[in-house]
Amino acid sequence: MSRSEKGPNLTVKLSGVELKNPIMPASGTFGSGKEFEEYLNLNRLGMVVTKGVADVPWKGNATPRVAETYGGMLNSVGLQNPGSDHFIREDIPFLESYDTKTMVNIAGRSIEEYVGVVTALQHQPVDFLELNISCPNIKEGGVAFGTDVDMAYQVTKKVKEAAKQPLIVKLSPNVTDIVAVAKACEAAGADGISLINTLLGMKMDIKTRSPLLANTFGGLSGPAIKPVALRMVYQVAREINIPIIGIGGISTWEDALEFILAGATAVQVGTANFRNPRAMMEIIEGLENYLKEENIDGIEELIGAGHK
Amino acid sequence: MSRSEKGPNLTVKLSGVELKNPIMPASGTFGSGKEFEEYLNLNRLGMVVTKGVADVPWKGNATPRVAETYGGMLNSVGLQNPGSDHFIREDIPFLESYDTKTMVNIAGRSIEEYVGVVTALQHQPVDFLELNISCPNIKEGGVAFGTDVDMAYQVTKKVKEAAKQPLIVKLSPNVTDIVAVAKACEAAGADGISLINTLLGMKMDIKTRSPLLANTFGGLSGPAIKPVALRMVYQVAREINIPIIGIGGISTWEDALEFILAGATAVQVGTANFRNPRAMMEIIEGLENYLKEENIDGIEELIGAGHK
Amino acid sequence: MDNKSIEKALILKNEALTPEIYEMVLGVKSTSEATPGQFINLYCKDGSRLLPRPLSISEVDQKAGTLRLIYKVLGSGTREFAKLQKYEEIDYLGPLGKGFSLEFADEKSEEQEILIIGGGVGVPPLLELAKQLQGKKRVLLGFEKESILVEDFKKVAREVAVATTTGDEGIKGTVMDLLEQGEYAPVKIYSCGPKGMLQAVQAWGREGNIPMELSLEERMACGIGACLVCTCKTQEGPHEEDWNYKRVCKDGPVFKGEEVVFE
Amino acid sequence: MDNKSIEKALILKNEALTPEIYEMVLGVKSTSEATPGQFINLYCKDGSRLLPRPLSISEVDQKAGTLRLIYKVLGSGTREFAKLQKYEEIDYLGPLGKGFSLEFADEKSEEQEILIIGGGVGVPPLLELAKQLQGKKRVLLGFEKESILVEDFKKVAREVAVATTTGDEGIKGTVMDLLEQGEYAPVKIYSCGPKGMLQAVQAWGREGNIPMELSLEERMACGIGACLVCTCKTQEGPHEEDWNYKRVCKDGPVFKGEEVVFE
Ligand SMILES: Cc1cc2nc3c(=O)[nH]c(=O)nc-3n(C[C@H](O)[C@H](O)[C@H](O)COP(=O)(O)OP(=O)(O)OC[C@H]3O[C@@H](n4cnc5c(N)ncnc54)[C@H](O)[C@@H]3O)c2cc1C
Ligand SMILES: Cc1cc2nc3c(=O)[nH]c(=O)nc-3n(C[C@H](O)[C@H](O)[C@H](O)COP(=O)(O)OP(=O)(O)OC[C@H]3O[C@@H](n4cnc5c(N)ncnc54)[C@H](O)[C@@H]3O)c2cc1C
Ligand SMILES: Cc1cc2nc3c(=O)[nH]c(=O)nc-3n(C[C@H](O)[C@H](O)[C@H](O)COP(=O)(O)O)c2cc1C
Ligand SMILES: Cc1cc2nc3c(=O)[nH]c(=O)nc-3n(C[C@H](O)[C@H](O)[C@H](O)COP(=O)(O)O)c2cc1C
Ligand code: FES
Ligand code: FES
Repeated sequence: MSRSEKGPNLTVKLSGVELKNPIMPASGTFGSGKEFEEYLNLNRLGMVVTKGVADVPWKGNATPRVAETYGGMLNSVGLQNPGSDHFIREDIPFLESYDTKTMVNIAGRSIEEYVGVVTALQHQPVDFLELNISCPNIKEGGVAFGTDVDMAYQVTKKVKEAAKQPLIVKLSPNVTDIVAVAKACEAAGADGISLINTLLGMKMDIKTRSPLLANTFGGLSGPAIKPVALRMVYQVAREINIPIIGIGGISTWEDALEFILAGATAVQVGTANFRNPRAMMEIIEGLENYLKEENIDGIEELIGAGHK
Repeated sequence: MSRSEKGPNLTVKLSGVELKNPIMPASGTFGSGKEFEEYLNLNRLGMVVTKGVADVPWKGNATPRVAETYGGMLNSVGLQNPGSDHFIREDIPFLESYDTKTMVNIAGRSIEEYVGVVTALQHQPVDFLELNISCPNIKEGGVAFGTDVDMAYQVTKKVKEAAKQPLIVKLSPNVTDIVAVAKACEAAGADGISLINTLLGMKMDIKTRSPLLANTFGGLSGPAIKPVALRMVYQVAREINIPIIGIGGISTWEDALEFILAGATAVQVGTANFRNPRAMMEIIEGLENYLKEENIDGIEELIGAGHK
Repeated sequence: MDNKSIEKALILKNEALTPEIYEMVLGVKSTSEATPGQFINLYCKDGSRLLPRPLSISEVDQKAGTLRLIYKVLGSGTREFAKLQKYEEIDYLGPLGKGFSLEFADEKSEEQEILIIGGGVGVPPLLELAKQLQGKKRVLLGFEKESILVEDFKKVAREVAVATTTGDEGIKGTVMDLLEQGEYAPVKIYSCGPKGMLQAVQAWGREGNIPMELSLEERMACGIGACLVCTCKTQEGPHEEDWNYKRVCKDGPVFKGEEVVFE
Repeated sequence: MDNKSIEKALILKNEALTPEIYEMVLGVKSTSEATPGQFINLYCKDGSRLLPRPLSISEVDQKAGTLRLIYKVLGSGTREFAKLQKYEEIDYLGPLGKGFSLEFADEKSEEQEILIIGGGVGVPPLLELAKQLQGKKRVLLGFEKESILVEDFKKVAREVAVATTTGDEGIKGTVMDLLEQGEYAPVKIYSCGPKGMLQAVQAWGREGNIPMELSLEERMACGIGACLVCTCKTQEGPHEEDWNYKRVCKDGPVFKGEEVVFE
């Protein structure tokens, strides 16, 4: 059967693993998928990416944890999660009931904590690990690893040694030189890079004349940040040889296509899920139509095609 | 006459100079004011900030130089300007015809070029200099100075030596540690800091499958970036003792107030001028009403009042 | 089922009740799932405002296929809603969340006293509750200056008492003043309103060991339980450390009064 | 004067001429300043789209106080415009820019031949020009498939010839084919259309040493000359290095054909 008979081919290969399509949720915006079961068929997604999982339960920050901004939003959840034991007990069986790849987002405050989670997941039916060294909402660790080239190298190396699954490192955009951080992770053995986590931002409540978020600062996400995310994907794609997962403000299939043209092998959809729980379905269908109309055999042809 | 009889008091003191109010245009969005004469009374502004001026004429980048993004825009003008001689001949006499303070934005590719412009302006009727070490749209110099602590220190120090007017240094947000850069400028003798210039971004044209801007990358401005700008003003305000001019996405009086609460002594309005040429008038009137309704004697009371 | 999605509602009414509070009636695809205390996510048309606005369902008319919302104009989104015209369409998602339980009503007699206590824009969701509940319903409503929905409550409750901070309507004071002044011995308390009020109600109810259901409010993003921004603290065990976060949007907005920890 | 500002226009008509091209008639405060070749900035209602959309004034009706726009649905903003209903209001700024000069017409006789050459959505601004110009006006219009405004031009011009790429209307080809096929000896050429077309027209006109006015298009932000994003290259002297950037929004959109440098 030729490709054209099969319909538009959205499959992509990410670090050796074939995905049905390049569309997946961004960590922390989709839980482990349970809450979206009513809205979309998880089997249609390229992958499910879970919320951040730490070695022990984290309670996260005080509320308010969210503020709307122009074309975006701030969150300061602070990686609230019930810990890896609970995750393995509750979420993995749920995800196993679907025919979809899974990527577990790993949270930690120290190399030991990251390694702890990864070790706990060694023999679990998980396809990818996504190392979050970029959460702006926790004081220790997290973003500190993602904004320092040496620390990014160290943590990636150590975690990679413990990891049984391909390791994607998720980077912070709050840096002067994103290419340097990405190269350090590649050198340390990362199997892929995801770009970007949230930009650090804040909002003042003019009624109370104080910061609106209990945590003062929060992570900016949504369409507002798309141009920054796209630029970083484009810059990094020129300099590394491992695949990139593009993230940041993707809400439509056109947005997803922009990231793919800039060099992303796959993309994650975050904030858009809050505005429309079916957003990812519409993106997948939009890309299918695009390939059909433009007579393109497979979406892989377009990865990085926008470089000049 | 008491303050309350005079009506709401919007005056602020910036590096020893009293401004009628804290509202001024952001460099590069207002020319030297000529194009806005039909739309607003330049005498009502706290100050006029000119477009970037270099020592010799710069032709800027190829078109397209602009792309709209969600809640923002990208520009890659590249500091097109007719040079300091032309500026002194044409723009200064125009600005002198108004009863308003003036700040000249200084562009350069090397310390020598910056010093050249500042020297040429030494005996001109100019109230402030704004050193732009943060333009993302030129290859040499510019943003390189703004993203390196040592270079920021060096250029500020050298330019300050040549400057006869108070020197405000305008910083780039594309850095890991904005506080470190601001502190370096303060240590080098800056009289104030303006925050922020544009975030580096890009857009793909999915029709042509290539970057939309001729220059590939551009500077992101507009409401989309406000949370990042506000966060940087808040962070820097805690750490330096010279005044801050807040910039980034300010479109309404509420936006301006957020920056003032975060610690800005004055604010600049950029992209909003493109959507509404009278935006600054509306912001000034909005702040006046606010002071009246809240029974606040003077706006200076609110500077930094949002810190907790 | 994986086909729930954003639906289009037809605005059948959108009028000011007071200068700040509006009533909106929506013709919707289906009302069959809506229970008292649930909310819907209403979407702004202006794309610069990304997040849906959660608004409680104040009344459900199964026959007409309509939902009634009562909302206060607070910020940019509700300001946009207030400008919408009759017969315009608007996107919504829902009903969402866990509403009030009516259970005890089935078990107990009509003569059991039930207290329904509402404050401000916490009053609307209590109306559908009051309609569906059995029992001797006494309703205490507190407002800043102008009351809303008092006549509607009178149709379905034994007693409706009003307090306003300004004294413009009812007694001058708060619902707590009404509560102290009346001689109530309820078998259950239902309440929705500002945090301070809920906290006071909780204290009062605790003293009398009365079962309570409190409807909370928190800033939300997804509204469906996925993002964890809307948490509230709950006591999960006897020790102080046994607290946990629950999601107001999914585990609530209605919680057992015993478990809510106010901060 | 410092009180020019964004005005509200009343949409009196907004209808499709072809599946992609719409006609909008705006009732405006004042039409007295509008000259052929100028444009207005039209604002999107959805705040996620910040920048105004520049659209040429296709016709001015001084008596009715209306401006006629003809626009193609291209992206998100024009898609929003196409959905607007009659009697809705829309914000605009203008008229803006420097239009066509009618000067020579005052000096020369009615029998001088003038060529007006338009392509695609570059055709609309030429209509008001054709109405106001004196002279023996010949109009050459090129389209992809479907023509627009041909009947309107016929009312005011001596001759109207059409070319379409598909051959669906007029000759199959471009305006350049019309130009080569006809035996024109114009004293002046006015043109507006895609860059490639303008460039070809310029070459043709240069050969015959014919004065030209070309209306350019460039992506804009402010539309009033302040931001310098909309530059075009112009030749300012005899040497190749003597080029400069001018602002399409303020120094144009209409430029002398001699000075424009296409890249
Ligand atoms: C479960 C639930 C039910 C509610 N029911 C009602 C109701 O029936 N009637 C009513 O008038 N109000 C109700 N509210 C409050 C209502 O959601 C807010 O007043 C509204 O979202 C404000 O939106 P805005 O755009 O006008 O304000 P803005 O300040 O412009 O909103 C900015 C963001 O903050 C959020 N936000 C602001 N204030 C609040 C608030 N007090 N609570 C939650 N989110 C807020 C908005 O949703 C939006 O995401 C309810 C809230 C919740 C959580
Ligand atoms: C002086 C002038 C006069 C014009 N007159 C007409 C006219 O009479 N009829 C007509 O159909 N079109 C005209 N155009 C083109 C029209 O402005 C664009 O088609 C329109 O802005 C596209 O907006 P959009 O939101 O649909 O596209 P989007 O691609 O969503 O717009 C995104 C941004 O790019 C800009 N943009 C996109 N395409 C163009 C373009 N081709 N030219 C300029 N800006 C663009 C938009 O203004 C906006 O800022 C004119 C352009 C200029 C500069
Ligand atoms: C509410 C919320 C929670 C998030 N939690 C996580 C997380 O646990 N781990 C992580 O790596 N990123 C987290 N992120 C970041 C997103 O995965 C994503 O990188 C970011 O939101 C940008 O994408 P978007 O603009 O599509 O939302 C979170 C984002 C949001 C909005
Ligand atoms: C078209 C354009 C041109 C600009 N030119 C300059 C410039 O010459 N010098 C400078 O320091 N900043 C320049 N900027 C940056 C602005 O002054 C301002 O820092 C930035 O746009 C953020 O503010 P805003 O969001 O209010 O626009 C320019 C911005 C734009 C949009
Ligand atoms: S709003 Fe997302 S979990 Fe409640
Ligand atoms: S669009 Fe700003 S100068 Fe032309």
